[in-house]
Parts: sequence; C-alpha cells; structure tokens
Amino acid sequence: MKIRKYFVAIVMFCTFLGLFPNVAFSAEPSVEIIAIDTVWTMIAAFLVFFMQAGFSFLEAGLTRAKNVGNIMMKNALDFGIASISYWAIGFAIMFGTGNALFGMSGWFVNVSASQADKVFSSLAWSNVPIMAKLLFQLVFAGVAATIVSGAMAERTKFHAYLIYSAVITGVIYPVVGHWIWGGGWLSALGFQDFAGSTVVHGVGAWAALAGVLIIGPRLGKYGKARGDVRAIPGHSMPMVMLGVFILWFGWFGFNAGSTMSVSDLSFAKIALVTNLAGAAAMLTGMIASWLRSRKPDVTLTAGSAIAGLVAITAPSAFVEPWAAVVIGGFAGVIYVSAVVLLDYLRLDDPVGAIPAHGICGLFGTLSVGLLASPRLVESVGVGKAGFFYTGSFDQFMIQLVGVAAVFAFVFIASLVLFVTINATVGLRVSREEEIHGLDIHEHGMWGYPEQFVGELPQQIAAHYPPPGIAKQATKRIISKEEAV
Amino acid sequence: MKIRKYFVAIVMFCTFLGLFPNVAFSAEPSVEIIAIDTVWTMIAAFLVFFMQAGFSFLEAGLTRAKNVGNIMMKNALDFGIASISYWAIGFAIMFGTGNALFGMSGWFVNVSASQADKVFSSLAWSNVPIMAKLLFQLVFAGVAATIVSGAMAERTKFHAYLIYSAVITGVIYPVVGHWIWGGGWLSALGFQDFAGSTVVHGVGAWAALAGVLIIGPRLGKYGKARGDVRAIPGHSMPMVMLGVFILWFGWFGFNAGSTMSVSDLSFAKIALVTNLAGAAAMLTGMIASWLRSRKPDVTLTAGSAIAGLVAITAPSAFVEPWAAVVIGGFAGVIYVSAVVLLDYLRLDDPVGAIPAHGICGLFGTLSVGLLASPRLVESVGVGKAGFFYTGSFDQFMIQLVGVAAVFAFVFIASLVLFVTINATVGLRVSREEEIHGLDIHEHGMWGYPEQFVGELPQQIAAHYPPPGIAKQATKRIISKEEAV
Amino acid sequence: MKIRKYFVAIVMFCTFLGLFPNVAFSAEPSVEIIAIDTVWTMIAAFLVFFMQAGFSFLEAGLTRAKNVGNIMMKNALDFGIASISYWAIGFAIMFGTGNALFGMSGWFVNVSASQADKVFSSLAWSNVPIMAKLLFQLVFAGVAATIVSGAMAERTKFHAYLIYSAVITGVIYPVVGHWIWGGGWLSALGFQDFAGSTVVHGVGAWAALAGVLIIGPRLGKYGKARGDVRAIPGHSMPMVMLGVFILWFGWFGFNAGSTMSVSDLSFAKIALVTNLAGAAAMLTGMIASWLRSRKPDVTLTAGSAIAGLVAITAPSAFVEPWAAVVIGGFAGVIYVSAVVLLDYLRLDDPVGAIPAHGICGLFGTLSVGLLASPRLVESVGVGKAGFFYTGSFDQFMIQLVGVAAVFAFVFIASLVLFVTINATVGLRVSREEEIHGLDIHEHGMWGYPEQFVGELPQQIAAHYPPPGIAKQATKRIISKEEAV
Amino acid sequence: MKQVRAIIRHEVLEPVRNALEKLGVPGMTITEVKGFGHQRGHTETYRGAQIQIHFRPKIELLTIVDDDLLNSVVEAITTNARTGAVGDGKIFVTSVEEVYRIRTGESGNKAI
Amino acid sequence: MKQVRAIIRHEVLEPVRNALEKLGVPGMTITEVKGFGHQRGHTETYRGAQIQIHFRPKIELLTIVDDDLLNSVVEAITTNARTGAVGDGKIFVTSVEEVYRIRTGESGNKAI
Amino acid sequence: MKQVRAIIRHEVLEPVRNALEKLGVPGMTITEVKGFGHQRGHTETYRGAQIQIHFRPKIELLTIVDDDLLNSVVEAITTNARTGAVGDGKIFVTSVEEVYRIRTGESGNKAI
Ligand SMILES: Nc1ncnc2c1ncn2[C@@H]1O[C@H](COP(=O)(O)OP(=O)(O)O)[C@@H](O)[C@H]1O
Ligand SMILES: Nc1ncnc2c1ncn2[C@@H]1O[C@H](COP(=O)(O)OP(=O)(O)O)[C@@H](O)[C@H]1O
Ligand SMILES: Nc1ncnc2c1ncn2[C@@H]1O[C@H](COP(=O)(O)OP(=O)(O)O)[C@@H](O)[C@H]1O
Repeated sequence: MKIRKYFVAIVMFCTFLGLFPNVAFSAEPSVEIIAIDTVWTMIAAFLVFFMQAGFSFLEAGLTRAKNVGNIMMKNALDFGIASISYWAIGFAIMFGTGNALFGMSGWFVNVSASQADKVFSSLAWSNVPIMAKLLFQLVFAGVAATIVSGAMAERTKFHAYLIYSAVITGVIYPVVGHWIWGGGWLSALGFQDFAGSTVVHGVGAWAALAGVLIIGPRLGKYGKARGDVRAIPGHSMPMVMLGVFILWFGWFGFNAGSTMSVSDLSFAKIALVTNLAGAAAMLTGMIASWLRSRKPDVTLTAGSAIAGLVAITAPSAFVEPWAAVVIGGFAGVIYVSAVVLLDYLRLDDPVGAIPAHGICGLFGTLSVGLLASPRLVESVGVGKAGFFYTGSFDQFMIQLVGVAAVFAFVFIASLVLFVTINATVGLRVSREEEIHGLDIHEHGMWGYPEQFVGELPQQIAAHYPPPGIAKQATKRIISKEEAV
Repeated sequence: MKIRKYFVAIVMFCTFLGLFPNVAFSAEPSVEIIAIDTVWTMIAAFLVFFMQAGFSFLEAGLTRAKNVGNIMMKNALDFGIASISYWAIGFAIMFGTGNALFGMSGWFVNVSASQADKVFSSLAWSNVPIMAKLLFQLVFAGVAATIVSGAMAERTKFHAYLIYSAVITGVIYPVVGHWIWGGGWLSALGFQDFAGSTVVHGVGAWAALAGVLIIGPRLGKYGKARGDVRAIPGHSMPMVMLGVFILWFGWFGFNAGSTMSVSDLSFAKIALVTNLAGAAAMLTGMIASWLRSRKPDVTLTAGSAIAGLVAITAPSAFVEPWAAVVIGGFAGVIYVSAVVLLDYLRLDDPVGAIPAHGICGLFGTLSVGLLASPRLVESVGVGKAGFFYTGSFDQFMIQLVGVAAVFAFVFIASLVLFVTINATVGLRVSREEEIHGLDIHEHGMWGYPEQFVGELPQQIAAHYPPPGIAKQATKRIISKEEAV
Repeated sequence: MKIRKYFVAIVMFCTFLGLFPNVAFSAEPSVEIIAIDTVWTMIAAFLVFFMQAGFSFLEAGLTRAKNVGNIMMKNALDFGIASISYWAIGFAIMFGTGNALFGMSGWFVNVSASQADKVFSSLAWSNVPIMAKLLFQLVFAGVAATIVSGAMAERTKFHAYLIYSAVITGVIYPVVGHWIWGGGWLSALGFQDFAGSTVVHGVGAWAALAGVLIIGPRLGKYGKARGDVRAIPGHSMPMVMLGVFILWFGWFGFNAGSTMSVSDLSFAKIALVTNLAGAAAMLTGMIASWLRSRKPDVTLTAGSAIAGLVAITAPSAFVEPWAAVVIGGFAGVIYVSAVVLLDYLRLDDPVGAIPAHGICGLFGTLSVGLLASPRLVESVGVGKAGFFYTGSFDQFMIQLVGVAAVFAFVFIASLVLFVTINATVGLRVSREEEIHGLDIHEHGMWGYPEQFVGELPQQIAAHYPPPGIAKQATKRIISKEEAV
Repeated sequence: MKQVRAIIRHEVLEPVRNALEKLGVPGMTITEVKGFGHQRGHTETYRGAQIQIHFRPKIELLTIVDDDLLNSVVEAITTNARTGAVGDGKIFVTSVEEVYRIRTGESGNKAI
Repeated sequence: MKQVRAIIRHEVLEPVRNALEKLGVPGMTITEVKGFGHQRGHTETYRGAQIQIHFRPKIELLTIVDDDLLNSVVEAITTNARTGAVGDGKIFVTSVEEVYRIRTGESGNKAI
Repeated sequence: MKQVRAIIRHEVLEPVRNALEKLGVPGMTITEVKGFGHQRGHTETYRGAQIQIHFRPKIELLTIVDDDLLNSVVEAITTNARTGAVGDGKIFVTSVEEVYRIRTGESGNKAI
C-alpha cells in the first residue's frame, strides 16, 4: 500500500531549510530512515511468520485429538511450500511488472538491488531492500494457504493438501495480490485494502469455501433432518486461546507492518485500531454467543476476536479509533451469526474460517467505503473517503466491485483446482481413515503418541525385562549392556 | 518515567557543532529519532500484549483441567475489556491533565496530534505519537487486571470477573498510575518505580488480596486444623513453564520498553538487568524449594522467576547488574516463603499471584531506595540514589510512603468493589458449580471438550451409522448424502 | 562477525558531501545509527531468548509424559545458570582480550562504557553498547546448553544437569567462541561461521555426543540384536511443532541479528535465506521420511526444519538465496539419515539433537567453503569465497580444520566433564527412577499433576465432605468456615 | 440376576446403548479397555522405527439384568455390535448374587 | 469369598475407602468408568450446537472380601456413598472361586 | 469356562501377554486401574504442601478361558508377574455361565 513519502521529505526539508537556508535538499530518504524502515518491516515479517503457530493451534484446538498430528504437519508444510513457491513464482506474478491481471517478471526474485525497483515497480514506493519486501510478502502468502487448512480439516488427504497449497500460494493468491497491491486493475480503480482483508483473508476463505463444497462435511456432522446439526467438539481450549493470542500478536505485524515504512508514524495508529477492533469484536461476539447458547461460548468468543482482526485489516490505515470499535463490534456479531448460518447450510467448517476470514473480511473491506476518514485517506493516498464523511457511495461501490471480483475469481479457480485434485489423486480420505483419524493413517503415528499407542501406559513404559524389577532397583549407573 | 532528553540533545549538539560550528542547533529530536523511538515503543507494546498469553498459561497450568476454559476466557476478556475501558476513560484518568490525585482530560483519547502534549502533559517528555503512548499504556492496564484473575481462580463467577476487570482497568489502576507516572502526588515526591513493580504489579496483587479475602479459599483447600493445608495440584507443567517463558520474553518489552525512547541506549542495560534478576530469582527460588520440600519444586521455581522479574521492574533503570542479581536473589527466597506463609494464613491464591506480584513487587520497589546508583538516578532524573551509595534513608522513606499509600488505596477500593459485587450479582459460584468445574457451568462446555464430554471416546467419534462399518470401508469420496 | 562499517560511512559521506562540500566528515556512526543497531540487536536477543521455550517444547513433545516436568525445569534452569555463569566468566573468556585460545579480561563485565572497546576489543567493531552485546551473546550461550538437554533426556540426574550446564556455558562454549568470534586462532585463519552452526550448535551437539556415550541409552531402547531398535514414542506433536515454530521465529533473531548492525541492510537477506533453508529442509526431510517409513513422519519433518535452520546458520551471511535452498535441501535428507544411523550405532538421542545440531551444523559450516559468494564474502569481510565460485578448496580446508578442532576440543572436554560427574555425584538416575519417571523422583510431583496423581480424578477433586453433597448444592457464597 | 459384560467397538456404542435402553435395561456402565484377540495388531512408525501394536482400543459394557431379559439383551448387543469383521468382540455372562441400590438401600430385583 | 463391585460417585471415594480400610478390607481396585441409569444426562453446547450427554463419569470400586465381611462392607459402602440424589450407584455381589496372591503364590482366604 | 482377572504391574504386562499367547489363550482385555493394598502409598509435594497418595496405577487383565487351561494360565501369570516386592497383585477366578462371539454369534467353548 502506497504510503506517501512526502511527509518525510517535507519534514526533513523544513528542518534542514531552517538550518541551512542556502542548501537545496533532495527528497531521498536518509540511510537511517531506510534502516529503520527495514528493521520495522523485518520484525513485522517475523511476527506474521509466527502467526503460522497461531493458526496451527487454533485449528488443532478446535478439532479432535486423533487428527492433531496431521494438522500440525499441514500448518508447517504449507508454510514450507509457500516459502518455495512464492519465492519461485508467486512474488513475480504478484509484484513483477506485467499487465493489469498478473505480473510477469522477476522469477525467483533473481534481480540485483539496482534492478529491483524496475522489475518490481509496484513496490518501488517502499525504501526497504528487495529481500525485505520478499520476506514480508512471503509470510503473507503463508497465511492465505493456512486459512484453507482449517476449513477442510479432519478429512482432507495430506498429499492433496500439499498440492493445493502450492497452487494457492504460487498462483491464485499472487494473481489477486497483483490486482490490488501489484499495480493491477483494482489498484488502478482505487480499491482500498490496506493490509489484506480481501487480498489475504478473502482469498483464503473463498478457496476454503470451494473446498468445503467439494469435500463435503465430516462424517456425522449433520443428521438427515434439515436443522439436525451435531456438535463435534474440539479437544483443547488452551490451544485455541493460545492460537488467538499468537495471532493477535502477529496481527500487529500484519497490519502495522504493512506500512513497510515508519516515517509518517502512522503504524502506531494502525496498531492501536487493530487492537481496538479485536477487543470490540471479542466482547460483542461473546455477548452474541451468550444470547444464543445462554452461556458465553469459549470457541465463539475466541473466533470473534479473529473476526474483528480480519475485519479491521483492510480499514486499519483508513479509519479512526472510534470507527475501529464500530467495525470490530459488528464483526463479532456477524461472525457468530455466520457460524450458525453455515451450519444451517450444511457447510462444515470446523474452525469457522469462512465466517471469520471470508464474511468478516468482506465486511471489513466494505466498511472502508463507509468509514474511511478524509484525513487518513489522504495520507495513505489511495481511493476516497467513505460515505459517513462524504455522503457518497462512490468508494463503497469500488469496494463492492473489488470483493465481488476477488470472490468470483478465487471461488471459480479453486473449484477447478479441487475438482481436478478430487478426480486425480483424490481429495478426501476414506471413511475408515476418517473414523480412525488422519494421524495414524496419513502419518503412521498418533499426534499424542504415548497416549494413543496401544500398550504403552502413560506413566510406565512397557518393554523392560520385568521380573525382579523391584529388587534390582538400586541407585547405580546402568551400563550399556544392562540397559537393554 | 521521565527520561532526560538532554542526553540526545547534547550528543547531537556536539556532533553537529563539530561539523558546522556556525549553526545554532535546536534540541528538537530528529525525524529518525522519533521514528526509532516509536518503533521501539510499539514493539515493546506488542511484547507486553503477548504477556496475556503467558499469564493465561501460567494460571491454567497451575489449576485444574475442569476450569481451563474459564481461565482462558478470563484472560482473553480482561484484555478485551481493558482495551475499551482504558481507551475510553483509563488513559484520561492516568495521564490526562488534572490534579494530584487523578487526571480529568482526554476522554476517549480524542485529541489531535498537536493537542496531545497539552492534554496529556505528563507524557509530553516522550517523542512518540499519542497513539503509541496509548497502546503502550493500554497493554500495561491489561496486565494489572490479569493478575487478579490468577489469585481468584477456580471459584469466581464469570460475570463478576467481567465487572471488576472493567473497574480495575478503567479506574483503580489509572488512579494509582496518575499518582506515580501521571504527574500526581507521588511523582512529585520523587517516588521511583521505573516500569511498575508497584504501579502495575502492586495494584494487581493488592486487588487480588482483597478479592481472596472476600471470596474465601477453594473447597477442600484447608482442613479444620491450623496447619492442615492440602495441595490442589494444577494440571500441566509445560503450560506453566511456557507461561513463564512468554512472560519473561514480554518482560523485556515491559521494562526496557518503558523508556519509550532509545536515544540514551539505557534500554539495553535495563533488558540485561531484567534478565539477570529473573535468572537469579529462579535459582534461589529453586534452592529454597529444594530445602523446604527436599526436591526442587517445578511450580515454585517457575513462580520465583516471575517474582524476580516483578522485583526488578521498579529498579530496572536505577540499578547496576550486580544489584539486579542481589534483588533477584532475594526475590526468589521471599517468593517461596510468601507462598508458604499465605497458605498458613489460609489465603488461597492458586497461582501465587500475591507472593509474586504483591510481596516481591513491594520488595522490589523498596529495594530501589537501597540500591539505586547515583549515576543511573541522574540519567533517569527521578528521585535520589539509594542507601547503599548515600548512607541516607531519604529515598527509602519515599518508597515506603509510596507503597503504603498504594496498598491502602487499592486494598480499600477493591474491598468495596468486591463486597458490592458479592452483595449484588454475586462473586462466587455455587458449591456444585465449583465441584463440577467452571467450564461446564459457566460456559456450557469443557475446556478439553473431547476428553471430558461423556460419550465421545478419544480416538473414535460416536455418531456414525455403525454396523457393517468394516465392510464398507473402501477408499472413496463420500458424497454429502452419505456423509450423514 | 565483523560487518564492514565502511558501507555506512561511504553512503553517509556521499550524501553529506553532496550537500556540504566544504565539510570534512568523520566516519563515526550517527546517534541514530547506533540507536537503530541497538534496537535491532536487542530485539534479536529477545527472539533468541524465546528459543528456550521452543527447545523446551520440542524436547518435551518428543519424550514421555512422565518426564515432562523435569524437561521444563532443565530448559528453564540452564538459561538461569547460563545467565549468571556467562555474565560472570563466560563473556570474559569469549570476548575478553586474551590470547589465541581464550580471553582473560572483563570478569563480570564490570567495565565502564568507555573501557568496553578495549577490554572486549574483539567486539569493538559493533556500535552497540556493551550491555547489548552481553545480552545478545548471553542468550546464545543458553542455546548451547539446551541442546545437550535434549540428547540426554529422560535419564539424567537433575543436579548433574545443573553442574554441566554451568561448565558448558561458563567455560567450554566461551573457549570455542573465543577461537572463532573472539579474535582467537580460528578467527585469524579466516574461519567462516556467521551465526554459529559450529560455535553454538556444534558445541552443544558434540557435548551431547559425549554425554550420550557416557550415560548410555534409555531402558528398553535397544534390544539384544544389532538392528533391534525400538521406538519410544514421545507424547505430543502439537508441542513438537509449536517448538519448531518458536525456534524458527527465534532463528530470525539468531541469524539476522548476528549482524548486530543494520546499516548495510544485509540482515534482510540473511533472514530470507534462513527462511528458505528451513523450508527446503522441511520439504526434503518430509520426503526422505516418506520414502523410508512409507508415511510422512511428523517428528522427522519437524526435526528437518531445525536441521535446515542449523545448517544455514554459518552460511547465512555468505550465500545467495538459491544456495540456501540447496543447503537446506541437503540438510533435510542428511538429518533423516543421521537419525537412522545414530539408532543403528545405538546412540540414543531422543530428540535428534546430534543429527540436527551436530551433523547438520557440521554440514552447514563446510558448505560455506563451497557456496560462499564472492560478493557477500567481501561485504562480510571474513575469509574467501567458496569452491563453487573460485574452483579452489582453500576456504573449504579452513572450514574443515575449524570443525575438526572444535569437535576434538568439545568432545574431549565434555568426556572429561561427564566422566567426572559420573564418578562423583552421579550422572544417571536409578533404574527405578527412570521407569517411574524423573518428575516424581526428581521433583516430587508429576509434570501433569492432576492427571497422574493417584486419587484425584480429572473432573472432580477428592477431599470434599461428600455425603449429602447433592442436597446442599444451592447457590450461595460459601463462608470461610464452611469451605473446609 | 445376570451380569452381561460385552467387549465392543467404540463405533457401535451408540446403537447398542439405544437398543438396550429400548429393551428396558435400567442402567449400564462402560469402561475404556484395550483388547487382544483374533484381530491382529498393526504396525506404527515413529522416527523411522517400528512399533508392533498388540492391543486395540475397545469398550467394555457392563449391565446387570433380570434373568428374563438376558436373552433379549444378548441378542440386542449381538445384532447392533456386529460388523462382521474380526474384532467385533465377546459377551460374557455370569450370575450375580445380590444387587443393592445405594441411594435407597433397596436390594434384589428392585435394585437393578 | 465374595466380589463386591460398587459404582459410586467420584466425590465419595475418599470416605468409602476410609471406611473400608477401617473394616479391615485388605485391598481394593478402582477404575474410571462412565455410567448410564436413572440419572439423566445433560446438555452441553459447543459453537452454538447442542450435545446430549448420556453417560456420566463414575468410579467402579472392586474389592474381594471374605464372606464374613460381606455385609459390613456393603453397609459401609452404602452409608458412605449415599447422597440421596439420583445417580448414587449400585453394588453388585458375585462369588469368587479362587484367589491367588502373585507375590507369594498363596491362594484362598489367606491371599485376599 | 472361567474368568481370570489379574491385577498386575504395568511393567510385567508384556511378558504376561506373551506367556498367555504361547499357552493358546485366545484373547484378553486390559484396563488401566488404580490399586490399594499392602503396598503403601507415597507422598508427593506440590508448592510446598504434601499429598498422601493411596492408590497406585495397576493393570487389570481379564481373560476368559476353558476350564482345562485355568491352572496353566494362573501359573503363567504368577510366574511372569512376580517381582517379589509388595504390590505384585492378585488373581481372582470366577466362573462364567456363557460366552458369545459377536461376529459369528457362536456361543460356549467355541466362542472364547
Ligand atoms: N478370551 C477372552 N477373554 C477376554 N477378552 C477377550 C477374549 N477373547 C476376546 N476378547 C476381547 O474381545 C475382543 C475381540 O476379539 P477378537 O478375537 O479380536 O475378535 P472376534 O471376537 O471377532 O474373534 C478382543 O480385543 C478382546 O478385548
Ligand atoms: N443395571 C445396571 N448395570 C450396570 N450398571 C448400572 C446398572 N444400573 C445402574 N448402573 C450404574 O449405576 C449408576 C447410577 O445409577 P442410576 O440409575 O443413575 O442412579 P440410582 O442408582 O440412584 O438409581 C449408573 O450411572 C451406572 O453406572
Ligand atoms: N481384596 C482385594 N480386592 C480387590 N483388589 C485387590 C485386593 N487386594 C489387592 N488388590 C489389588 O492388588 C494390588 C496389589 O495388592 P497389594 O496388597 O498392594 O500387594 P501384594 O499383592 O503384593 O500383597 C492392589 O493395588 C489392588 O489393586
């Protein structure tokens, strides 16, 4: 997202002008500014990387213990695959100079520092070196893939997962990214998505929706009657909440880091509104679940926080703190309603990825068209202020076009992808594998090995030569021969 | 805490003077310095935010599995509530221009950048933008609330918890904060509490003490006879220790970030002494537990580390590394003794919040009056050096007055708060709810759902149409109709 | 590792020269540059500190539940001990001015800021204050100790562990560090180990190898027949993978932070190659395990990622992205093969520390001699480019000498250490203690207390006065007397 | 009174419980157990090493019933727990001398 | 010799154990089980959906005693395990043919 | 047919299982239980407070065998489960009236 560099230049200009009135001053950022921008961008990238851990724990906590190893593998591997595929082709498609639909230069990011601004001209606005840009964008690609994992959890074949992770991070996500951040057609329209409610979360969620439609619900999730929805409880709330805390922590990097620049200090405000929206959503989501279930539900509250963070992602640079509270507040309620609705539609999304990343990402992206403040829009330099300030729906319509286009492209491309996988290597595990759990069938070992392995009781391992054990139990070093 | 800006100014002055002797130089910080300060402050804020995860895991590990979902909810929600209440009124009470007892301006932090230094004059010393100040202070408020959660765990009503979290983060904590950091009467006295041994940890712990007195011990904790103290073992040491690691990690932001400025580089020393004190406390606490129980106790060792970190929080900017080792070393022993003492007094604090945050926070705050080095006191610019260097108890007496005043105010205010809650919505769950666990009664679902839910055995879920299951187990995609 | 400061100087020189042609400019870094360097170094240090949590979870997940409390204690305590011993003597031995074998000045790092560059002349190249240097190096020492913990898990006496942690972090690691980073003989030779594949990981692993040889395998690990290797499954894959995520997150600080400087922006490239190598290793390691076990093994995949990160540690500043993928790719396969080989050799290393940190650390260190690019070698300023570019094995031979010397010294010193401990306080727990688990014998309580303690069933605690319980279950506050 | 102890698969618990409830069986108690029999174990792998698993998770269902109900109970279990694959389990019947209901102190048939 | 098997609540285990120990019962074995009976299940909620819980956690206490002790054992359990609310559990008595103590090889009454 | 129920230590399970399999015992079922007997509990500590542990983890092994096999089964268990230290456990033998194999519907000796 293009941050106006003018601010820095002007401040520096004035400062120096006052001091050395005879000196003409160039607008080039100082070495120090570049260094600070790079430190900031890298730290933000690390935080976003760490979100992988958050996603894996959120997903694992909301699913059953028999699949936990598989879920860990998926969340690790999709990042591994994203790292390679996005480096090899994704970054070139997303930011490489190309046409309005996709980039076509800079494969393997194999460019010298001096060429970088030409090959990736859509990122030339940022001061940081190309390697920092690459790492920061790469960790975002990882997030998009991970979102799909959650929605299709507990029934997807592992090698199918590897394949679609590569396609999403290498092609589908970069194409959308090009449209909005890489100088493509939506960017030309003035579409506002600061840190990726649509670019990242929308892409993940709409791909997930296609996947859920093709793969079908988990065994036993829905009864024959319309409203017969059965709970399949996950296995650990501490995991869920640790996941939320890690994601929230990482989201500061996700949103505030998307400035890739610190000079206008806007990143502080972005971090603050991110926090306020997450907090507001958590509160309203909790209340909504309280009203529905007559108890404050732990998983719905946790999910609402994520929903609020997703919703504020697009507007974070464009809205004031009070608006963040409003956006977050709505997101919490929307999330809880969407979870219930999805179940009614028999779309089985064990972790609520589509409600949080899809529906609330969509809501957040549209909300920019309503609540973006003129002051902030001007400083970011993209699009126009929202309806609330201008009384005009111009920007809102652009937002609408953008989310619709992204939905259509991602949903169709993903449908094709999943249908193809299904028809070739297969997408869903067999009934027996699903019942016994993916861990033992896909990975040959349980995710909680000691606990699940048949004959190894928890406190005492089995295969020691036993009789006389108590008598021999004297304190001494056991030599290697005896230790058999 | 007011860091002298002179250092920067002087260094810059000299540098530039050498270069451009004819130019008069203003003391305004450069754009770069402001940017670096802001990056540092924000990252510190993120780290302190992440401490919420640490507190939740520490508390969950030290309590029983039947309450783990409730504990996760509390630790998430108190941050959500703090985010809103501290933004709305807390920050204004704490740092808004007002009188010696509380601030009264800047509600909803609804000020323009140019007004900020006037409305929040007590924070005008810092270069960073008002949004950064707000976020950094907001995460501290979250910590204060969380401390109370631990001490009153396993028996407090969830909605009572929500209410007192709002009051503590919106009113009680900000008032004390105003006294010490917001230009109030203790700040005028020269009370030294660099990062909040008293402001944050003391407030949390004394509120917790009031809460523990009103709510009483958990069922079965104490027998009829005086010394009949029964252990109620927690459920997970990995959780406890992960909590400690996360807290320690966050504490670098808590203490070193409280400079809100990097220009005099003192934050490096502050981080180092923080680490040394934590390490020393962990070692002495372990030894103390070893002497008492004849084994090195895991939870006491873990708690000692926290105790050391709490104790060094106030002195961190004022003391040399050797003094940090001394302070930490004492804190470890004090913590273990205080845990035992509290049990003797029949004050049931499941996680040891009062020993760690209260007693060791008090000890740490007083220790500044003994060990603050003249060199560092001068550079921080608050109060005087300690007895060890000056032979005078002047500063120590000021510290004593400060901790006594904070104790009195927080304890009484919290007593009133808890008595009121108790008399209205109720503070403690019923006997049956406590025995069955807060998860199922307060949230309608266990914190480890799959494990605790009656008929869902761990490895295999229940409601599949079963007979003939083995015969049908062929590898194929299950269509949505069959998947019922 | 000496980063050329010239870059900064030159850039600054040009900038200013253009502006103020008559002014001679000194090469001293600006206040801002020092501040940024320090912020960067400190944050990197915090990230490396957090790796302790990663190591503890990786180790705990790969071992049995009956030892989990002990493992948490070890991983916390070794850092506590390292903090004290490295501060007291380690840093002086490693970086203090001395001879080619060890440093001999700066005990307790008790030096003023102005003396620091003299007393620790080998670190004078870095701009950051001595306290930042100390903290950054101290957290590295913690890593070296922790590696040993994993290899000797589930059978080592706790107090023996405390002793050898102190010796490794206080003496053995600093001596090797002096050779390579502290101005010692290998540094004079031009040995290239940017962030410690050999200095940190090699030292930990070779000490672990000595330990494993002396202590012998866990009971029941190997049968009488040669190839009779029995799996002793760990207890939690989520723990393992969270460990990996945390370690990966921390590794960004470990490698990219080792610049201790941001001015040439090379840290961005270092972070990127670190990520690529980890990703590539994870993928190849997964494939290798798939080929071997016919299933993608979770623990081997997780371990491969660590192996790739270890391997890239030495070359990270010296190699291009494509080379990082190559190095990582090999490391994954080497890791899986080494795990199998070690078992064949009956060396029982429950977590695979020797394959990951030893074998892959060695491989990574040697790979610099093959793949170091001339461009990067020049900018780092240590040694020569690798065989791939130069056609000469000169640098490779230096690398070979270095790893051989470090192996010989560490292995022999550690053998002496472990034999001595074994002969005095004892190294291995008794047979009975090992069978029952270290938690209960060494710490008096299980690591999952509630679950393992005999009569406390999970959902309902025991010692309430029971009969009539249901009748009394009314909603009311229980007074302290009744709560007995 | 007869004690019926059936070792069954996890996935058949719900239909078996249902059938027994319909028959009017007043109560039952289940336990997680591990079984060894004709059904062979399988092999799991961990870090490249193999583990031979002998025992399989099963559910033990215990119900004490009146003598009249015995045959229909056995039949209900057999029908609902049968999948036809090895490992379906066994039913063991023993006789019970006396039954007491703790809540009321009743004994005999009334107490079941 | 008689085998007494009692299904009881978790919270009464400690007093029951205590009472039996005082009676001179030489040993006992407990198992975590799940019970279904007059005590109805309850409803739990998860993400807005409901779960009907049929089984409740209980403890099965098994003790083999001499015939003389039988009555006092049954009484001790009944007294100490009774709360009066539905779900207190049952006691089943069967007769045991033989008992062996593994450590000594003794059998019969001496082995209990 | 006889039901043999043995309370044994965890660490002897594997040899006992092995010995029984060699004897031709067709199946067995094990449960994790907690035992109380001559073997005294021990003390654990937590945060400086003590906990008196009465019950010890044990394994309950259940096998239904033909009357002929009974003696050799008891002997096989006794031999392989004996360590000589207090806490080795007990074997209880009761008689079984009927056995059914769920998979086939067979009953009696064939079904064991
Ligand atoms: N003689 C026996 N004694 C105790 N349990 C048995 C016996 N035979 C079988 N079982 C239990 O029944 C389960 C199923 O028996 P198995 O022989 O594997 O299959 P099937 O009943 O189809 O022949 C076993 O896992 C075991 O728990
Ligand atoms: N016929 C039975 N066979 C086996 N277990 C039974 C039987 N009846 C009751 N139980 C066990 O006893 C427990 C309590 O019985 P329940 O009928 O709920 O209450 P109460 O004994 O007070 O009438 C049940 O949960 C179940 O475990
Ligand atoms: N009378 C009994 N009824 C039920 N279980 C018993 C009885 N006596 C012993 N046990 C079980 O056997 C285990 C071992 O018995 P114990 O008396 O400790 O040792 P030993 O058999 O060596 O004398 C106990 O932990 C308990 O589980």
